[in-house]
Amino acid sequence: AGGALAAVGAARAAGDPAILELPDWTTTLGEGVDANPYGMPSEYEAHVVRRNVPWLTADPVSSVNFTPLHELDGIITPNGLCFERHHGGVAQVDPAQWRLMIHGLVETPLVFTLEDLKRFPRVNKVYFLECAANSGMEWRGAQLNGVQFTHGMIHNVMYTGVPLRTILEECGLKPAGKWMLAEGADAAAMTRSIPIEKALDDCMVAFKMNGEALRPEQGYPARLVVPGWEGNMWVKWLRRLEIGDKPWHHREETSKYTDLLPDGTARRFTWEMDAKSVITSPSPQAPITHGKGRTVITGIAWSGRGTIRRVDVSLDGGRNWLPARLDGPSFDKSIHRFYHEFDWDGRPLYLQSRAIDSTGYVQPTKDALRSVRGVNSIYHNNGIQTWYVNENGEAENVEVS
Amino acid sequence: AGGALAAVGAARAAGDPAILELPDWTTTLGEGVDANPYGMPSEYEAHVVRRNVPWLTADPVSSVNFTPLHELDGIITPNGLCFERHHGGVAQVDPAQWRLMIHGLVETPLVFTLEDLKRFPRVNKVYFLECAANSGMEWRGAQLNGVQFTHGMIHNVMYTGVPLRTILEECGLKPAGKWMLAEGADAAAMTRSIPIEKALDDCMVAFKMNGEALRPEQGYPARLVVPGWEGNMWVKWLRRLEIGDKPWHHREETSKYTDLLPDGTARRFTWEMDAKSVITSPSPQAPITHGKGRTVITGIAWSGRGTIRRVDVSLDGGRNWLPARLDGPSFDKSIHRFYHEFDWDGRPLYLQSRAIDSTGYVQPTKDALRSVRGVNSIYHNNGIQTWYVNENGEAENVEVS
Amino acid sequence: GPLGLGRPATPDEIAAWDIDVRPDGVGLPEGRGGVAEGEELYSDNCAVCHGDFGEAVGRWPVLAGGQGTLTADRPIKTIGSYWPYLSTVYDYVHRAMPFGAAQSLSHDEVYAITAYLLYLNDLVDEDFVLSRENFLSVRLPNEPNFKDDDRLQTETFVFDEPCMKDCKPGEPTITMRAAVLDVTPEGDGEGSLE
Amino acid sequence: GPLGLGRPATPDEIAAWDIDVRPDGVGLPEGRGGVAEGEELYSDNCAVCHGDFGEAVGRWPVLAGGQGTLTADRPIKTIGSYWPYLSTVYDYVHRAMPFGAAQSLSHDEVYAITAYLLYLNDLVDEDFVLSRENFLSVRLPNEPNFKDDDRLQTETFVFDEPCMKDCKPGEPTITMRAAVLDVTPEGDGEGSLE
Ligand code: HEC
Ligand code: HEC
Ligand SMILES: [Ca+2]
Ligand SMILES: [Ca+2]
Ligand SMILES: [Ca+2]
Ligand SMILES: [Ca+2]
Ligand SMILES: [Ca+2]
Ligand SMILES: [Ca+2]
Ligand SMILES: [Co+2]
Ligand SMILES: [Co+2]
Repeated sequence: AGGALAAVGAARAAGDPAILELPDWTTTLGEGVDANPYGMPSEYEAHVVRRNVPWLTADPVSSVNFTPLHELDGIITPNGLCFERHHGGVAQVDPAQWRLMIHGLVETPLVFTLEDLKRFPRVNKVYFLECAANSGMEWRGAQLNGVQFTHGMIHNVMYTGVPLRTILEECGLKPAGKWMLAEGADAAAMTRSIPIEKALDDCMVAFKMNGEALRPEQGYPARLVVPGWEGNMWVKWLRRLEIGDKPWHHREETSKYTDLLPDGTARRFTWEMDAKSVITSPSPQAPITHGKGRTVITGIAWSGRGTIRRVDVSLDGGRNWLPARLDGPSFDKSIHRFYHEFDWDGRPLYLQSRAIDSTGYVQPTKDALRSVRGVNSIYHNNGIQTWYVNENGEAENVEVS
Repeated sequence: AGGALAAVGAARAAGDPAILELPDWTTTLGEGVDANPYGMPSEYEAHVVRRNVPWLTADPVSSVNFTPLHELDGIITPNGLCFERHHGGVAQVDPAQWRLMIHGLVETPLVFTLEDLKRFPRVNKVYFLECAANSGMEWRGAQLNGVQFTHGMIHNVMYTGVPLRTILEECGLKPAGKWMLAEGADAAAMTRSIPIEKALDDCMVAFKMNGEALRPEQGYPARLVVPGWEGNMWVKWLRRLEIGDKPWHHREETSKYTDLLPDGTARRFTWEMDAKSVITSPSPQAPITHGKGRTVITGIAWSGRGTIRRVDVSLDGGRNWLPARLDGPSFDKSIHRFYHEFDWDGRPLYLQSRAIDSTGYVQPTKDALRSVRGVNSIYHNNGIQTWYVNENGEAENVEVS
Repeated sequence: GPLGLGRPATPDEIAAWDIDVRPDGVGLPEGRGGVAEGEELYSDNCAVCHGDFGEAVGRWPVLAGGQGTLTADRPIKTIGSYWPYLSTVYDYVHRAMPFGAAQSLSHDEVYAITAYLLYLNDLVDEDFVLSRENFLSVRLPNEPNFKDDDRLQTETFVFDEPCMKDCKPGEPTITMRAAVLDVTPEGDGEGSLE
Repeated sequence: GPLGLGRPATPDEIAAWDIDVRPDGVGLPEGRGGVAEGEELYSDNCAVCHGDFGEAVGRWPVLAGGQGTLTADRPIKTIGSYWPYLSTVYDYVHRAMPFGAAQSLSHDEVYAITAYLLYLNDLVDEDFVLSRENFLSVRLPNEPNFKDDDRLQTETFVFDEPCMKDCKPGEPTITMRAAVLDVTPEGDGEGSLE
């Protein structure tokens, strides 16, 4: 409207109505400091939400939604956008009724309240949590058209909690204790077996995420943190830890979270998340809208085995690669942010990224993975992703030769 | 109820009803993944909110609210809890209508859209933002009974944005350009003068905080980041940067944000935030409720001049000091988290903390500050805070001899 | 403990929460139940989702059948075709099923339903009765086909020096595209409830 | 620029946003207004908050008076008593006042109100007319009393080695307590709207 007006009459000022006409927010007062005791994003960001894929599961109560990676930057996932995965819905636990029991092969089985937990020494660590099924829909080829859906079962959070080792030492571990069963208080009573070495190495019982209390979707009031290992093991709404001499082979480590190979055998206890990366923008949900010229490619990379040493980017479907620019803190078993800036000539792009971690592990192609694992292992698909960007800047999930 | 029941009859199981009776959240399903596209804290955390002090200002539209530091841990402030300070309410800016103009002593005055801004190379940095008036109500002595109110005008966020230097270089700085005026698009059209050295050193134009878009209260869609310097300079809803040869001496750097001394003179351009620390728990809003025994003291420390080298804690009002344990990432001009764990014998505590930054600056006592500045300078009160904790664990804001 | 935190768990408290069952039978409670009782319980509590014969209703999980499909194009992974241990059935049905009424079944009921699930998978006869005593005598057929993680031993190509220039011949050609499938939920800015 | 981003600002665009005014007069627009017009405008647009004589209504800011109070126990900081530059008055009134209708006043109106604020502070006579031309002839009395930040030069005690043991004699004694004042908002878990 302003533009049309501005064209009328030679005496009118020349320029952009967004500058020439003062907007309401400059001339009239906004809301005061009592309006939003707990703040929320701008109404213009209403599209930045977790989304689910209804056809994936029988019921949203045992299902997953996805982090909108294409809208995020940096390495921290804000709490409201951390993807959700649960098997019996979100437990709404009353913190006053929360208890943690530790028993089994310990000197003294103990019960802790939340207040007890907060009397232990605390540590603060940033870790990614990736569902082992992340990218699981892509084994047979490009399927979901958006990085939120292909890669959005990951988040990266700064946790405050207690080293599990300290808590276990409070009970006194018996030498025969080689495994730990972690159990949730939710309607799935989620369980996973964890080797005692990992429990004593870097696991935590966390009660805060990004500074504030854990969110209900992430296990309020306390969850297990199992750095670098598949998200299902990070038991939420934690109620119990049993120390034993053998693994439990429970449903989530037999029926699920085992990786079926083409010969009919299956791998179990595939805990570590392999090095992986993906370009988050441009991507199908974040096309290039500015045409030719200066263009920013950005993405994330992570490894369950350490830090990210390098990320390479290809614009031509893997023919040629350039090291990307890593920016932001590099933490162990945390998401790393990478960028590649270039002048786009408007020709189609076949975008790929490839992570190399601190152990030297190089993110493989999807075909390389398929050559060993076939297409039915569901979990641990860390293959290189391709986005095709056409002349208009529209991006699509594809596979290329 | 469970407790009473459990007492009836000898055959009843012995123990805590919170364990012996299965809660609803274990036996029935919770909400599914489609219930909360943007997640919120647990209903049990409803008290963890920003709060304002109605008597402080004439109107909540030009006022401040405070971060609930006593409920937070780690170093990241979640976006919903970052304190608000604005002078004309929260501008609700339409990002499609947002423009950034850079003019004055530049080769080419330029206008950028938000999309243009996102085509520059980005960096990710964690910085604290402290209002220069933080603790300003405490100059004459202990006044507000809660760390949220005495110290809550601070937050610590990971920003994604563009180095200001890169943007200015796009316009071409003229050699005569020594100062920069930053101006907001809000109803206060907030302005501050910033020396060009700082603008070219580490300032950023940020568009994301903790991974997601800036919040409206923090300047959506873009704000200035002025690391280590007083929060008022971090102009929100940024619309304009003018390069000039002299400072502007605008209202927020003359009437406000100057520091009146006892002799009637006033300091101006007191930009840097001095090293400071405070114990966040225990504190008046976070008493010790567990009685004697193992106790965790935690707090935050920060400096506008670098990192925090050490924090000392005193339990006896400054007679004896012990170095606290620093934990979590140590970033330049960022909040640092410290802990002190000890066995409380139940006797009254006079808790203090003292920060020492990487320049060797030692946080002074309030009396030391008053000896130079008197009690009327409003801003830059970084004196050592005392919490008195009585035998019941209740804490109070006091001053001690 | 060294910090004096927490308090000892009482035996009754441990009993209340220590519900897990292991392949070697540790954790199995006293109890028994047969295929016939199991069929009744299953049809009342489970069939609505999992189907009368464990074949599943709609997209709920399939519990029976699928034997011999693990190398097929679309494997069907069930208790009979895939699960290595019967203890997992007992443990999981008790802790998580029926969906919406977790931990509501008695020990005898879980034994009976487990027996019936064996029957649906052609692993026992209709007069079979399962109990703590005979539990370890039942082995699931796919048990031998699980092996521990060997990714780093078998997929060693991930440690090769990566190629940086002219790594493939010719121009890239698209071999598959997600847009053709068209199974992606469409965002409308109104939340994820499409 | 080197990256080819953004586009040149037009002169009209710069004019539309370049509203700032400096102590040396740079940025002052053409215009004029006197105390008499200023009084009328002030009483219509400003007095409801700032009081008929700049003395303020309730807790809104005081704009006049306070001369000689800067060394008092409770200084009153106004344009007349504290502000160093008149340009700040012009700049701020135009950009931010009246509260709720920012940037609604014409140049002449801002000159007139600024003249009236000088008058309220006893700095000009009632027949004074302010304009771009005579603007720099008005100096505010407190201008000489501002100095640049000298904290690190004058407060050097902050670099002393901190005492760690037996730093003060005797037991701590409370000299002031916040609970006595009782001015802290009380949380009720229902948000901050108390
Ligand atoms: C209202 C629907 C519903 C009912 C009723 C129900 N289930 Fe389930 N069942 C599910 C869902 C959903 C899952 C998957 C849960 C998850 O995501 O972990 C499941 C999973 C299972 C599994 C694991 C399947 C696998 O492949 O890992 C078994 C075994 C099972 N159910 C048995 C039962 C039994 C026995 C009953 C009755 C006592 C029962 N279910 C009742 C919905 C139901
Ligand atoms: C509805 C109330 C209201 C009205 C009407 C109003 N003001 Fe204000 N004025 C305020 C508030 C509130 C502030 C402080 C704003 C802030 O927090 O930055 C203020 C600040 C000021 C200041 C700066 C005071 C200082 O000490 O820094 C001046 C000068 C001023 N107003 C002048 C005016 C003039 C001139 C008008 C009329 C053209 C006017 N005001 C109308 C509320 C009002
Ligand atoms: Ca057990
Ligand atoms: Ca029946
Ligand atoms: Ca469609
Ligand atoms: Ca100007
Ligand atoms: Ca009138
Ligand atoms: Ca009171
Ligand atoms: Co795995
Ligand atoms: Co200052």
